[in-house]
Amino acid sequence: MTGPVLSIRNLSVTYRIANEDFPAVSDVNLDLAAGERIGIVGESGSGKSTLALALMRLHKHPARIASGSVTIGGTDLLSLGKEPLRRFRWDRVSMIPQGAMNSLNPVTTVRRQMTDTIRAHTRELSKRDINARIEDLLERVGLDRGVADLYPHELSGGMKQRVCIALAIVLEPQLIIADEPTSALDVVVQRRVIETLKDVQSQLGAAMILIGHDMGLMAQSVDRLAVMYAGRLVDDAPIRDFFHDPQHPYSRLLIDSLPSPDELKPLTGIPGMQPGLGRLPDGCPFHPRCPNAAEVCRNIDPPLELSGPSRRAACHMVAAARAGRNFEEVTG
Amino acid sequence: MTWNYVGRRVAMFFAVVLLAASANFLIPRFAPGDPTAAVLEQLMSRGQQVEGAGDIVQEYRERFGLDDPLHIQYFRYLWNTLRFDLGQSISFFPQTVSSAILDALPWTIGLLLVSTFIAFGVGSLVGALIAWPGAPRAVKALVPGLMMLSAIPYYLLALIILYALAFSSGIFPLGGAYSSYPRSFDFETVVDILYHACLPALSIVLAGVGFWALGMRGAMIGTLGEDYLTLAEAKGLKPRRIFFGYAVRNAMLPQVTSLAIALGTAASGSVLVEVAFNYPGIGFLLYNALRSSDYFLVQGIAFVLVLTVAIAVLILDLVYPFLDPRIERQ
Amino acid sequence: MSNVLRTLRASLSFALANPKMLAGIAILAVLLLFSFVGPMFVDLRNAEPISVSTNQRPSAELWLGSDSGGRDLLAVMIAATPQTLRMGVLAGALGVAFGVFLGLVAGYWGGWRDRVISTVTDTMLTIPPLAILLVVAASMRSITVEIMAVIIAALSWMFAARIIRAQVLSLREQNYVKMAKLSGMSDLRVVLTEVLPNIVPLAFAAFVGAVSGAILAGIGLEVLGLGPQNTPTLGMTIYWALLYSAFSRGMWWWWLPPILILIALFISLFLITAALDEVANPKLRRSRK
Amino acid sequence: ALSLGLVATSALPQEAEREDQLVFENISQRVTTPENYNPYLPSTLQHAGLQQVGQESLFYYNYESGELEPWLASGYEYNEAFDEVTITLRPEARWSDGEPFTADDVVFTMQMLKENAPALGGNSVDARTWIEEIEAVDEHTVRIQLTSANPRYILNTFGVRIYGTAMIVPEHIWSEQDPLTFSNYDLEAGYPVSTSPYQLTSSTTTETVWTRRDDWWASESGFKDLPEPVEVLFRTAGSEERRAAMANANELDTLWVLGRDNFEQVVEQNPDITAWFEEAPYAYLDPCPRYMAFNTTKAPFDDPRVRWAVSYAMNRDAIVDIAWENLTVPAQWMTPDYPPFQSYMEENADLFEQYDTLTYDTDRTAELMEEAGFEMDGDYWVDGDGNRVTLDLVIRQGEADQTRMAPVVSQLLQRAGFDATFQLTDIAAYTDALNSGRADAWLDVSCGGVSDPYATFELYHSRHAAPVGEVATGARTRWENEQFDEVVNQMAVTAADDPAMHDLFREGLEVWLEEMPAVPLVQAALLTGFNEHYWTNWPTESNNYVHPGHWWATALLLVTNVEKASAE
Amino acid sequence: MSAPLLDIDDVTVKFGGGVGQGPAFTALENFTLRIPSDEPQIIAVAGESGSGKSTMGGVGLGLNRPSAGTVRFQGDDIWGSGMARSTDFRKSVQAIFQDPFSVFNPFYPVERLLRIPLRQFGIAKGRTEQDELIQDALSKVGLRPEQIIGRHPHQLSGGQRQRIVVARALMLRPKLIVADEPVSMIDASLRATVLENLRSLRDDHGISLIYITHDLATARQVSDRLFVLYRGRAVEEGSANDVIGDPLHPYTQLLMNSIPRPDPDAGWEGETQGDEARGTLSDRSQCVFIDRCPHRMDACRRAPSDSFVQRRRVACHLYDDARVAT
Ligand SMILES: Nc1ncnc2c1ncn2[C@@H]1O[C@H](COP(=O)(O)OP(=O)(O)OP(=O)(O)O)[C@@H](O)[C@H]1O
Ligand SMILES: Nc1ncnc2c1ncn2[C@@H]1O[C@H](COP(=O)(O)OP(=O)(O)OP(=O)(O)O)[C@@H](O)[C@H]1O
Ligand SMILES: [Mg+2]
Ligand SMILES: [Mg+2]
Repeated sequence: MTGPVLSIRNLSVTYRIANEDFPAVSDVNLDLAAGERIGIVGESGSGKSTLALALMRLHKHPARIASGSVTIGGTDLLSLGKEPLRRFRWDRVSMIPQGAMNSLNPVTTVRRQMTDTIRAHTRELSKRDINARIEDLLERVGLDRGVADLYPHELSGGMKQRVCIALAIVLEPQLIIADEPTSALDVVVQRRVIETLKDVQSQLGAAMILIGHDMGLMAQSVDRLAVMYAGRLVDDAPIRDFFHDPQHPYSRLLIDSLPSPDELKPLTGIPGMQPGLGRLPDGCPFHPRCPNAAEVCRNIDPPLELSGPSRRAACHMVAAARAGRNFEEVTG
Repeated sequence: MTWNYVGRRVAMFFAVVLLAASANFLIPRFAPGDPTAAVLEQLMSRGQQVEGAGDIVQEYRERFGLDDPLHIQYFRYLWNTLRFDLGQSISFFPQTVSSAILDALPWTIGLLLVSTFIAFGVGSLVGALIAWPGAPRAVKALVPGLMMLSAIPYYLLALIILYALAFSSGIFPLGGAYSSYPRSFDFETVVDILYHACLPALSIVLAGVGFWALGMRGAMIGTLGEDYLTLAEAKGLKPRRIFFGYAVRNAMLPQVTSLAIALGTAASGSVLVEVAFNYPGIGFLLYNALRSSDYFLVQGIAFVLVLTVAIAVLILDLVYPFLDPRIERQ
Repeated sequence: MSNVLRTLRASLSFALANPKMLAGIAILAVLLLFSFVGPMFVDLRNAEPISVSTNQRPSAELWLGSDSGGRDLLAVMIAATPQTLRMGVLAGALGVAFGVFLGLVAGYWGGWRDRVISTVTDTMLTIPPLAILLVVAASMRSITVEIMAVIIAALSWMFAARIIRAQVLSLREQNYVKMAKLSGMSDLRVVLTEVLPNIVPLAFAAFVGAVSGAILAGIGLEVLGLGPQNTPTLGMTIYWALLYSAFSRGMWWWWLPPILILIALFISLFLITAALDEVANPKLRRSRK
Repeated sequence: ALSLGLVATSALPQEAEREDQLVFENISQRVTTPENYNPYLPSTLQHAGLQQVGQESLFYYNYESGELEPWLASGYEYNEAFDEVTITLRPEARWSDGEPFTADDVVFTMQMLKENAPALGGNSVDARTWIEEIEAVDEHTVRIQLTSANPRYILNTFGVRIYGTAMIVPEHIWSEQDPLTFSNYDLEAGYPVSTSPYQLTSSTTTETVWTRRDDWWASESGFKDLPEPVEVLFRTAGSEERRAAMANANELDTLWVLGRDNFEQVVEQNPDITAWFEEAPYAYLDPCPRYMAFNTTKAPFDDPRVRWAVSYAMNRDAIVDIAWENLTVPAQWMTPDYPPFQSYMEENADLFEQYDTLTYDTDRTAELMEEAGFEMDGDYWVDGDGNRVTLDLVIRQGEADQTRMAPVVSQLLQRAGFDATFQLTDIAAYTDALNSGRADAWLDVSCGGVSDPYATFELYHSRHAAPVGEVATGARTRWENEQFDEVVNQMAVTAADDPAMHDLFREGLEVWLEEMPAVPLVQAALLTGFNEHYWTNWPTESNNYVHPGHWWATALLLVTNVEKASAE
Repeated sequence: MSAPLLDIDDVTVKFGGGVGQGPAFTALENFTLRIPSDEPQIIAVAGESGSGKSTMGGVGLGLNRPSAGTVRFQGDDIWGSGMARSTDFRKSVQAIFQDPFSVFNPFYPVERLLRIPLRQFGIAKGRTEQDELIQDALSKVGLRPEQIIGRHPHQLSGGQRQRIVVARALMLRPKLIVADEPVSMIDASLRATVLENLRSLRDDHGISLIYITHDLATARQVSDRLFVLYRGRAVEEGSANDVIGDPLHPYTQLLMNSIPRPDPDAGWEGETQGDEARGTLSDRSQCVFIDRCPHRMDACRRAPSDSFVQRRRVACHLYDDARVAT
């Protein structure tokens, strides 16, 4: 097996507000292998979308990649010039946007938009080839070929989302980034769409990043789950390990707070609020809400470190436990 | 496009026309003064001693049906209007109102429509570029200039242009639509007509460009945040394609709606521009008709103006669904 | 979220921090100062005809020279600027008040009222305003600044009505409006205390826009000789200048100052409207870096 | 319509060279009736060529010589009682279609007018009023039986007394038409058919073109030489700026009124531009002095003292200076300063000393107002009840001189304590305000006599008066005075050259001045010009073969007299 | 027995259908809901987007006027008697809206939301009296008054705002609160806290609650009874625990199967079935679920009437027999 499809090193993205840079993504490291599905969860505002956009260099002013590197399929994304970047996008990495409702150009047909995309990257295909490809793709995502000649507003939310999926795989990319692809859909439709997405992704053998905050959805869809908190990656574990043995205290509380439709259990929340951009406390950003925060947590920001077989966590307590030291030693 | 939609627009069209026609009929009738007396006065002031002026006035009042009760006049007017018989001009008797209007209309349409569309096109493009992050810096430098222009009304601009480009420098003619009435339709005549149309068109275009540019800029800024633009960029489309096919195409929609209203305003603005440039169009005709209190002509012109604008609005409304396929939903 | 950020205070402080607003207000202030302080130095009676010798170029005594009617043009400018503004403000206020009223009724109460008002508004919008203005103005026997304001307002309320209606339609669906109803407030009070304050920035922007629209229409009438003949206004000054062919006689000091003042006025009002638009419509703010 | 026009005119002969074209300025903003050449429809625009080169008159009254020059007619003769007149026509006159011009045409025309009064306008009313009977004595002699004695009938009706005249139309064309709807416009058919040397060849809203007919009867018979211009154009020019520029560019050969400043600048740039006088005041006097009139039935202007007070408030020099740029002089009375009136005015100098219409004296105003029972309250006169004396001058917009006078007059009134304003109104509102009696006061033109004072006097005859609300005519002051009426009645039957006129004049004038129903303001000088670049021998003070009104029917005399400049 | 607190009886709500507006849209159809006076309850109303949940809430609040059917409050027909606008009714029925942002008029300080009803309902006239009540209510929801009073809404966090709304409901002591998706915009971490607050309203203050949501998991945790709406019709109604634990109506079943369980080993059970609904339904004479139902049969061409099975009400022809039996 060759190296990872995606490799993020020390990536930081900042927003410039009133002449000051606020980090929305800090020092993220992540690798992704071909065919792998990773989920990224986190509270609203934790930087998930910012990270996703940065992975395609689609972030807009006032966002700026402050440092780090992103390599996709061996290409260093950040060093690409304008035109190479344009060609690179979608060819290697595509995305399924957060709001499929608004991501299709409302005034042209599905066919036009798909043709557009193909034409922007290859001039060789004939019109007939392109049409055949479009219809084939639509069928692959479970849509009628007739959908090609409809306008976005003539489609239901689920159909639009499927069109977006078809669009995402039109150039058979190595990496697909899906930012909350189903958050606007109801559960019945959501299930169908996610299953379609999983299907086409595994057929292509592409790597996939699925962003969201629905833990149930993640549990059913990904191989690995990463948690973002205040712009950092704080937890990264294979999906079963994550649910059965959450290491980071935030992950633990998150799982505890999930209501289940299948049983009655008391509701428990995570007390406190996520810190706002630029108002990060010293030390571990989670320590004000952490039930077992110690002195060290107040002063030192824990790095994301290996904490088990193929899993990482950013927590002093986890690190201490792994180092075989006990709680007192750390605080002492 | 649903029939319901078409039906509603067409009904609206007739409502506008009927309303306009009625207002048209009533307003001049509340004006003091008697059009026939006015004609006589014109003669008398030229020095003709008219005996029995009252008789002549009466004679003409009868001829034009001005003595009938108001409602009879109203229905007759509506009926005639329906048949596109706008009656006879009093001051240009025996020329009919329709023929007087037909003489003037081509000039106005030529001048106004062309320059409004030029202003619309250029303004929208410039506005779109101003808002477009990838546009050259030089374009952004236009903003203050455009703002100034859009703040200055047509006719003040017309006066300044007239002074600068025609009066003091003599580069352009001082007014009129041609040097000598076109006797044949050859190349020279066409050039002459275009030459005469330059300044009035320039003042309409200049004043309009700023307005359209600013409107388009607002619409573009609204569009820029849309998800489909981000996706278009993500798809690796060429910037030009994103600009025209995605951003401009969508930002244009509200502009097209204002075009309808702008045509109405432009029709009004034309009065002043035409008067300033002595341009033999509808606006100039209206001005003269008002001056000579020619009821029927004033009515006819106002009616034709409203009708033209109403037709333009109707066309825009009917074309709009093709520009914006979402519209049929409402 | 952006909704919440829009308190009046925030708007105001934003507006005042807005360079467009500042520039607009500065120009307006200069013009007003000119017309308020002016009378202390210049005898406004010289704005009447046959007061000074005719056709004088600008000089130490007559800073802006005199016209062919023997008016001191500096005095005319000082007297005319507030008259023109007064007409605009009056017409703008009347038009916007009427437009806001109709917009509120149509937007908040909806139903048949909305259908009637919207239809009439749309209809009126397509009618070429100046054509009607000309007909109406030509039918009036004696035109004063006030009458002109009323005529112009009668033909310009539609713009305000449309904007306000659209805004009210969306405000009506805001939960705080429902909350107010649930708090036992009557519809009228809901409109006055919950809806109205939130359309103030918009109405104000519409008002400033209407003022400049009214001045524009007014000048149009005046230049065609349908203005208030006995009052010195900027438009009438241009009318007289045209009548005496000041252009070809090279009397630039006659026609240029009113045009420049008007342009300054229009630019100032435009800047203020643009700034207010940014307050009322946060989308526009985004483009400013 | 543009394209239609092009098709219709594309078959025309090639345009003449500029040096063969005589370009008149059309004094109207446009050719209002480009498809109507019926001279008797009140709406017809006469001065876009129709009355200048499109027709000929029986006589032309020459202001300079005071003579009635025969043209289509060779002479006329009244009977003793002035109630019958015989006109002899030139036998050689011919219509443009070759038919002879005969007495039958004259009879037909006048009968048509008489029968269709008042629909055919002022001429028809005139015909109905004066013609008892008209007959062709022989092919070239017409006899008209008048309804009552009228020694001025020929001058008034056939002599271009002011502006226009009764034009004879061809019976063989018109007898088959309804004169009320006949447009007399058909270029293919050669309409309008006339006796004149020019044929209409193009007519649009901005320009009419008349082309010379080389078979003109007068040149063939040797009565006149063929005029030199091959084409005569009447072109609308627009704003004063534009007209000045066109004059500079020699695009116009005659010019409508220019402001003095403008005129002087034009002359400076184009020395070929001339006027009647070489020096200021350049202009030839218009026969219609400008005045201010009152509705004399409305208080307080029903009081002659108040009317005189207003007259004393008029600083006529200021009006001359500001509204007329010093091109004219104050008017002592309502007649133009023409030679025939000189003796009348001189003989009555004593009267004018007593009733001084030229004096500006606000003290006299104050005296008279106090005498009339008013007092000063602040800056304004108030009556016994404390009401201000207000005065709303109605002004006809579009007449530049009146529009220019309005602010001056109202300002003068303000300074004298009258709360005066003015309203610029369009012609209909103006006419209506005056005719109906709604107006307090207004500025107007006094177009009366040009060779004797009768027509001026006649304007104030009480038969023109009517109660407010009904239509008044004449000067519309609604002034009534029996003694004055008597004078007018006698003048009507007295020939212009009868010495009795002088006594009648003095008697009437004294009554008039005492009552002052209207306030004379200024003589009217219309600064029109000619361009010698292409055409010379324009009338001037030293070459005064005719007066210079190029928009009048007398302009045919200009056209037949101008000479090509390049020929020199 | 006293009259029910709220009695929504066979109510239908239609929108549009005016002149030139096209056919009317049925947002809620033949809906019946009764809340007893003596026993406070939390009633959940669930269903997909556009199924008529908010419309139903509006009916309960007296904001939406039914096109057919009656709404009685403590026995009085609120529309028939004009009660819908009376202060009495307003005082008794309050709302907590979906998002805690738009309930505050950005123009005013936040405590206005608390002060206005006190004045309008005549609960406290004097300013000091009002202040006392307000401070009391705020501290009940764990807010310190000085953090709140005089602030404008944008100066507060979502959680704080949400709690002010709850405080308002507490302070007014209504008999019924309609909470329209009160937690849909809130993160999982805060969600539990707010729901706990709501539950304590019933337990500690005896206030009944209509809890509108599309989240069946939370509905199960907090509510006593559940209505499942589909295209304006209540397709299933019963004890929340029963309905969610053992759904009867094919739609409810589909819904339950589709919910992704937060457990990687659980898997998504059952078949994915039936495509999503497209467009609006014009023919309401048949079963509204007909186009997606896996058990579609001929009888479904008629609208089903309610069957009563296992202490609940189901509108489905599958249970026609049960109806006969009952
Ligand atoms: N244009 C911007 N200017 C300034 N700050 C921004 C901007 N866009 C996002 N942010 C801030 O950056 C942080 C991360 O935002 P981001 O959209 O990445 O969050 P997210 O995890 O995707 O949230 P959600 O779950 O709501 O989509 C937030 O604090 C947000 O307020
Ligand atoms: N005022 C209205 N006019 C017209 N249609 C309306 C109106 N209010 C609601 N509707 C329609 O009625 C249907 C039900 O709306 P409702 O708001 O009750 O749904 P909901 O179940 O609350 O949905 P959501 O979960 O999206 O809030 C929707 O299709 C909606 O479009
Ligand atoms: Mg996001
Ligand atoms: Mg809802």
